[in-house]
Amino acid sequence: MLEPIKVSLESLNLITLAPMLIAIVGGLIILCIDLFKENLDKSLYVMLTILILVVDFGLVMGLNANERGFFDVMLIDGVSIVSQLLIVAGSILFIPLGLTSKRFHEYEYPEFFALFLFMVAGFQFMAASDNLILILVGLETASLALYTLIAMHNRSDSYEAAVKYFTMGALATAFYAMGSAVVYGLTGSVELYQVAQTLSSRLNEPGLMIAIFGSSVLLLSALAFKLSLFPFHTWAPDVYQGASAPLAGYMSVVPKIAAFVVSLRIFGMYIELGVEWVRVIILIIAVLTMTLGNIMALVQEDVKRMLAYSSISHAGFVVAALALDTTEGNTSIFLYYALFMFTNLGAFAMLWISRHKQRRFDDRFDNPYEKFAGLINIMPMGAVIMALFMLSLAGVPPFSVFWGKIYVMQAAVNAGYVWLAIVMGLNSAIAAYYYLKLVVYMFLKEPVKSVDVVYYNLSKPLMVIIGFATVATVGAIFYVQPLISYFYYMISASGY
Amino acid sequence: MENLVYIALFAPLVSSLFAGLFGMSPRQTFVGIVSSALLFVSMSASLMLAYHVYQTGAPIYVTMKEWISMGDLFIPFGFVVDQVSVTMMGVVTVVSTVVHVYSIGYMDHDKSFNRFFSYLSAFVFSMMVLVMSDNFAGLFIGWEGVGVCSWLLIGFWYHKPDQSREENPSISPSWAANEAFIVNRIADLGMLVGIFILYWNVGSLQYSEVFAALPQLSEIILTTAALALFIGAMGKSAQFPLHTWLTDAMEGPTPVSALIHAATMVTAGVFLVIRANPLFSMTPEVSFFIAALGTFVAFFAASMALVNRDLKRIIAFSTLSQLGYMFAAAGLGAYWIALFHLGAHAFFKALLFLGAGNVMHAMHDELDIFKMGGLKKQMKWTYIYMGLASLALAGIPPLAGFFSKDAIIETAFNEGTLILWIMLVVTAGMTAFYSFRQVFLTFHGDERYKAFGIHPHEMYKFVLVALSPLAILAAIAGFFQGGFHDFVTRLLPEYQMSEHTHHLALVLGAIVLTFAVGGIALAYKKYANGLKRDEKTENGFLYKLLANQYYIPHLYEEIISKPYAMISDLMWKSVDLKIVDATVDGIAKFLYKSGDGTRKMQTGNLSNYLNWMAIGGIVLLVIAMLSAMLG
Amino acid sequence: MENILSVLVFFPAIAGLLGFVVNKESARVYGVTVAAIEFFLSLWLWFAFDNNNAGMQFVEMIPLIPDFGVSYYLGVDGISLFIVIMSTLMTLIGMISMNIAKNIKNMVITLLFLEMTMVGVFLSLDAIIFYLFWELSLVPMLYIIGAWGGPLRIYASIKFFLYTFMGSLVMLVGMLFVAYIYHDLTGVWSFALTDWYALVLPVSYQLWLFAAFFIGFAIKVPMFPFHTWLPYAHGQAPTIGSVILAAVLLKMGTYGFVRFSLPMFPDASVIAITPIAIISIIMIIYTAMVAYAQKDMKQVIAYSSVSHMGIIMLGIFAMNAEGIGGSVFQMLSHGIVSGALFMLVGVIYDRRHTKMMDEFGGLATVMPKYALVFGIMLMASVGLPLTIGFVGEFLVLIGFYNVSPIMTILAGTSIIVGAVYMLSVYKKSFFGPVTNEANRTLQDLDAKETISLVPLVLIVVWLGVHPKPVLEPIDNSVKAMLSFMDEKAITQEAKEMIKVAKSTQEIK
Amino acid sequence: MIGLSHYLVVSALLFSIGLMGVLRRRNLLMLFFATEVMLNAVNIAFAAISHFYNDLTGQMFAFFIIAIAASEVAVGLGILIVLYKKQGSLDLDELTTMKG
Repeated sequence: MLEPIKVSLESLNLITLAPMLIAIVGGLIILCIDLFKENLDKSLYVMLTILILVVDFGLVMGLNANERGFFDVMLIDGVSIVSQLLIVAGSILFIPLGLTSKRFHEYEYPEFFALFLFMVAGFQFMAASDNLILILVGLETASLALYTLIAMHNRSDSYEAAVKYFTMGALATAFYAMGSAVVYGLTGSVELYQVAQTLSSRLNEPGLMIAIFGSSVLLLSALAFKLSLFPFHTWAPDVYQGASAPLAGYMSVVPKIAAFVVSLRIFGMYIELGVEWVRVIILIIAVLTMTLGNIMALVQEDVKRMLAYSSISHAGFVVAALALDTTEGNTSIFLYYALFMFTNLGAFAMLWISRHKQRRFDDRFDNPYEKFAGLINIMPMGAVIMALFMLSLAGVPPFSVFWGKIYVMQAAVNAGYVWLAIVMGLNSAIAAYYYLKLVVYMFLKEPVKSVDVVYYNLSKPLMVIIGFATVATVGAIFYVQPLISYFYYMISASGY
Repeated sequence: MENLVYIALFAPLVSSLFAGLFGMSPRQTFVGIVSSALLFVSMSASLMLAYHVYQTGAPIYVTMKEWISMGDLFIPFGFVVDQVSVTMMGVVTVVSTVVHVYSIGYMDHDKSFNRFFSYLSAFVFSMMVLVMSDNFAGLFIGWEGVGVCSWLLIGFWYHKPDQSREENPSISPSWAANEAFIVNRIADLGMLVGIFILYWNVGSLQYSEVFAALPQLSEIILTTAALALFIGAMGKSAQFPLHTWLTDAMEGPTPVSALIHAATMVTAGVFLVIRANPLFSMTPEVSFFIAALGTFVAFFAASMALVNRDLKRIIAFSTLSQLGYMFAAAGLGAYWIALFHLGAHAFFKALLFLGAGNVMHAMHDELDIFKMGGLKKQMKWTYIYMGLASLALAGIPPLAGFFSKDAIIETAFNEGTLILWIMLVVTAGMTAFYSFRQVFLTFHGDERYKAFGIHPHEMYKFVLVALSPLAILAAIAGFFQGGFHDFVTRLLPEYQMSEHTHHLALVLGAIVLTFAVGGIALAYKKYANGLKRDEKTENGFLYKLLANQYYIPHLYEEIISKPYAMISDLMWKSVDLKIVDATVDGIAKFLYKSGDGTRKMQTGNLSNYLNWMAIGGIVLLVIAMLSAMLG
Repeated sequence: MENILSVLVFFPAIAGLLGFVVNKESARVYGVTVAAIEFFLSLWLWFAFDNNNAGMQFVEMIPLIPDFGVSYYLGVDGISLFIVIMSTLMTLIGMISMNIAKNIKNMVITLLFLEMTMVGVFLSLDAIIFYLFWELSLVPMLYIIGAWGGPLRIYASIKFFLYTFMGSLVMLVGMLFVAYIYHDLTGVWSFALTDWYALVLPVSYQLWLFAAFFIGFAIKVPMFPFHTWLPYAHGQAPTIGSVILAAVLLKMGTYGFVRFSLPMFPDASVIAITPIAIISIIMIIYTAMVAYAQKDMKQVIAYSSVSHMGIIMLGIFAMNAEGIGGSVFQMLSHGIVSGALFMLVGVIYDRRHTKMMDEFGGLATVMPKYALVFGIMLMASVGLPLTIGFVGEFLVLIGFYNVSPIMTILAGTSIIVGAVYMLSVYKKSFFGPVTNEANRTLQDLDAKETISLVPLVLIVVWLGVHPKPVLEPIDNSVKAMLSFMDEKAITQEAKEMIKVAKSTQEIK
Repeated sequence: MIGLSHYLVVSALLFSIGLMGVLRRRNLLMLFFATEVMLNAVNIAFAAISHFYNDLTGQMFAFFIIAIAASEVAVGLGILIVLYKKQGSLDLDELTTMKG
């Protein structure tokens, strides 16, 4: 005879759920509005979304660290707060890019915004839990939404991209599920903190290593897919190319932050437990990723594809920091992405404003290098700004990404991985080539044809976003200090 | 007195700058006059200083300002006027004043008249710095300064095109200039090294301190230092094997040859040895080497002069050989005699050159003495001057050359170095022969120039007048030997002939004289009445060997110039471009290629992507298995 | 005016920003004016500079990223003072002499930003700030070469950028490692040079770090065999680009050695003397020969720069005041002279649109003024006494003689081989008859060129005759540095090798 | 007696079969089924393990996976349908416009 389950609301500590709930509710509201009144203008939805996200942001700010809630599946520690802030901030930066001067199919549907909000909620769940189930749920919510958003761009390319992403995503999910199954089998729990305890006790049981390694490998494959690490990166270039420019930029930052939090929790745990093997594997993958990403980016003819590969190699960069498993290392992950976010979104936004309905330069690509040839003569400001973003990505001081880079390298050096720092350095040198290639095209070449309307798609809101990104990129040196100290505090507070 | 020093030193500089102002404007006679006047001022100042030093016997030290001071190195612009430097100053200013005046006449048709005076005075200034400086660095300033001026002046007619060695042994003025500069640079390196050695062992470059510190230095340091410095001297004084540039330097205008390549600059090497006599007298081996080399050069140069047909080159060779004499004397420790011969030689050699200049002027720059002859009718004064100078050069008493040269030869005997003595004596004979061969071929015999439609005419009066001081000095300088000896030996080490030599003095003198007269007689017999060319000898090996300067210029070209150019080209085309640069680009290309290779994994086909993913997972799993198995 | 240094650094940058507003036609005047003001500011710095103080002066320190030890930290001492002045001077002269038709406004703005980076590099005392300016300086130069350069300009500019960028990233790792050690020992993050000087590192660390910094600096200098970017850069760059590149950018490398490598790693530096001396000698002789083989006037001067940088490198590792001071002075003299020479090549290039020497000949007849100035610069470049070129070269050689006579003699051949290629250039292009008809009608230096060249001639003579005002501050700072290195050195041989001048005065 | 290991072996086999399917299949629809197979393999494992530990978490996880699988199929099929409309086939060898 089962007695009814009684749960007091206090013990649920719903405040920890509030941010995601806001996002989800917001999504639903948007849908409802659409039910009541047809074809409202996208600007309304954009603004609503921003409002909701701002509230979300505020709520996350309001959270205080190291709490658990909702049957202890929610984990609000420094990492989750920092990452949620970044996620929401990134989303806030992204969504106004919908307000282009030209109509774009997807932004006409309120579903787009609803899905977007659900996706944000999903990412937040990923970031705010150490329960393998909830992580999976969040991951799937986000991914499924994301697939749809990509597909909504309504070009044969975007369908192809969606399908590729979706299929591989499904496989990754399977890996993840299997991985967590093994973990569960090993420890009888899916709560990472309990997993950690049990594993630490069983670590030296004979014959268990295979299982431990196996679990780590399966989970690694799944997350490596999300983080687009070699050899699970193959989707990234195609998907970025297929997706609309802003969405590609978004994908190169926000989902990765969420995925990094998860990997931080999982592999951090493994390394903490002293499974050096995982660290080694991750380091190898990191080096391979950054190097291959770079040398493949070298030979691209399309700027967007090049940026896709470059963000692969950036991910490799950061994964290396993750493998260090020092507080500096973990801080650098978030610092890097915080700084990378502005520049990268800015760069993709620049592609976005030069988006044409039909391909005027190349039948395969939207943004071949030729398109930007001689931009300095056509659109000086645009050229300068794009050049700033490129230099920043190349790691030229004092632009934002440089600070991320040296912080990562410093972390590597401090952890005693000088060789890693040197590899990173050389990689940035290689990377400089393809970023420079664009600068060269924009500044040193003559326009290929009368490209009067490269900035076809420009509009006030986009200007604001790009301007903001520019300022953030150039003025990084002035806000790096607060970022570092805040991140460092939060992360060391949550024990990573 | 200080002011006199400054006047003597800077008057030429002022003159140079003044002339420089008009450097690019067309010929103005007053430029020449003004600079000659300034040179005259400098000369008078120098002579006054000479008198003062002669009176008091006390050297004058002037430190103008600090030049370089770094670490423990301290180099001032300091000048000393003592017996040696004042002698040099006298010689330099006298000759250069004459040459300046002479040039007004000689260069009157040249459109770069003003520029010429600017260079000439600049040279005099550098020469004054060279002789007056009281430290090695200052000496080096002058040393390089005269080098540059000689570069400018040899290459004065830079517009002349290059010719083959056959037409013109010194390819072109500009070529000769560069050769002179570069050869001198080689020697300067030696000199620098000498300076470095002294600095690091003494801690200063002031003559006084250096010479004071010499006794504490080890044998080896002294020897290397002396040797290094002498290498420097060899360059400037064109000693074998660095002698080729001097004859080529004859490409410059004749006054230049007279001033720079006869009277002053080329004697700088001798001056250095005399200056640094404390060092050289402490290093007998080096000194003897100097003496031997000097003697050899004296003979070697004279031999080349025997067959040469070029008026100026003959004189150049004789200069070379006389420098040899000076080094012989200096090397044997008779520094004051060397200095004496330096002075005397300056006078008569300058006179000789300027006379040759007159001839050139008359013959429209024709230099081949085979095309001259019988000029004494048209050019009486020039004939007298050159005859006088040649007599002096040949060492016929009572002319200057006799005393100075005789003293040197005597020294060689006195030192018991008989071989040197014999060679010097023979050389004396050869000297006499070639100088008079030249005189006779130029002024006596049939007037071969008519064949070339040349109408020679005597030089301007004022020029001839200007030459007179040199003539007088060349004639009478010898009588001051005694006084000069007393004067300079206050500073330079005393050198006296031994009793034994003293007794033989007359005999020795007689021997030398016989050779000299013999040489003249031979020359007279062969050339006095017309040129009788003798094919057999001229095609003889020896004749050819001498005529081609022992093929040394060709040799240098073959083993130095050409290989250097070739290697340089190789370095550039093969090493720099093909190896060093290619490696860099190679790395870049490799990266790019590997990019092209790896992008192939992006087939775009979904199932390949899935395979990659699965393979990745499986491989990781396998690695996991293995590593777990292995521990 | 305590923050004169910040003014010096940022005045050009701000002026550059405002420059966007200035109208095209007036851009050049604007540039000249700004550069002139900047130059006079730097002169003012010189007058305000205290010659007897061997330490850092006008120091400014503002923490930027305390948690990471990065701070905005400027200072000037005898070593950097004149390099700064030289940079501002050459920028000014370059601006005046510049004749570029194509969007001159961009050029002016670029130059102003470049000037900021150059001054910044020489003034910053914080490694990260130094690195910041060091890297930033590449960007404007990339643009200058790439936008106004010759046919191969893009290849040349990218090569220049990537090559230097690669090297400096390795250097960056070195810097981070030093910071790490510093943090390890003191528990504080700091990139301030003055803090780093205090570090006494074990020799093995010193060697590795020295190597890391070496790669960064050596590529910039450029030392053999990393020099191949230079001929391309010079060959393709417009005159103004070559002038700045040769005069200032190359000096960053040698300056880096003096500022970082020597005081931070004295023992490693002493160990490195022989290898570096060998490389330098290769640079001197080998590149001199390559220069002799060139057909293109500009390439000759480009290679000659490498050869002269060899002299500078040699002096830096002489480990005595004569050598190091000589090198610093030689940096200035090479800056002035090579800058002037590149301008002179520019002059003839503007007239004939070729730099091939066989196109010329007999120019001395047609353009006497030009020939005169060229001759003076030539003599300065081959190190004629009483020109600026001699002082440095003489000091360097005399300094290094104390280390190794043989190597000094080998290096001394530079006075010969240098004369060989320089004189052959002069003979080929200026002497002989005027063969090429196109040269008959060339007009001599015009007003603009004269105005820009005459000051350099004056400086060449002035500093050749009276280098004291420049040598004195250099001398003090170098002596102080040497005594500091000597105290800091841990190995015996280092202590023996580093020669403290007897006349060293304590840092106030 | 059938123990935990047997279940696990079965699930492993199923998983591999699914993986094979993913690798070999050329038709997208089939490919989805293959992924479903893999997920269900995992479900077996979870159910078995949760029974072994007799703790409900595993089964809960299994339920979630089922839900997720369902939604995946929903979304996936949606995308497939539009794709099919666009290019009239589900053969993934034709999805190769973006590469390199």
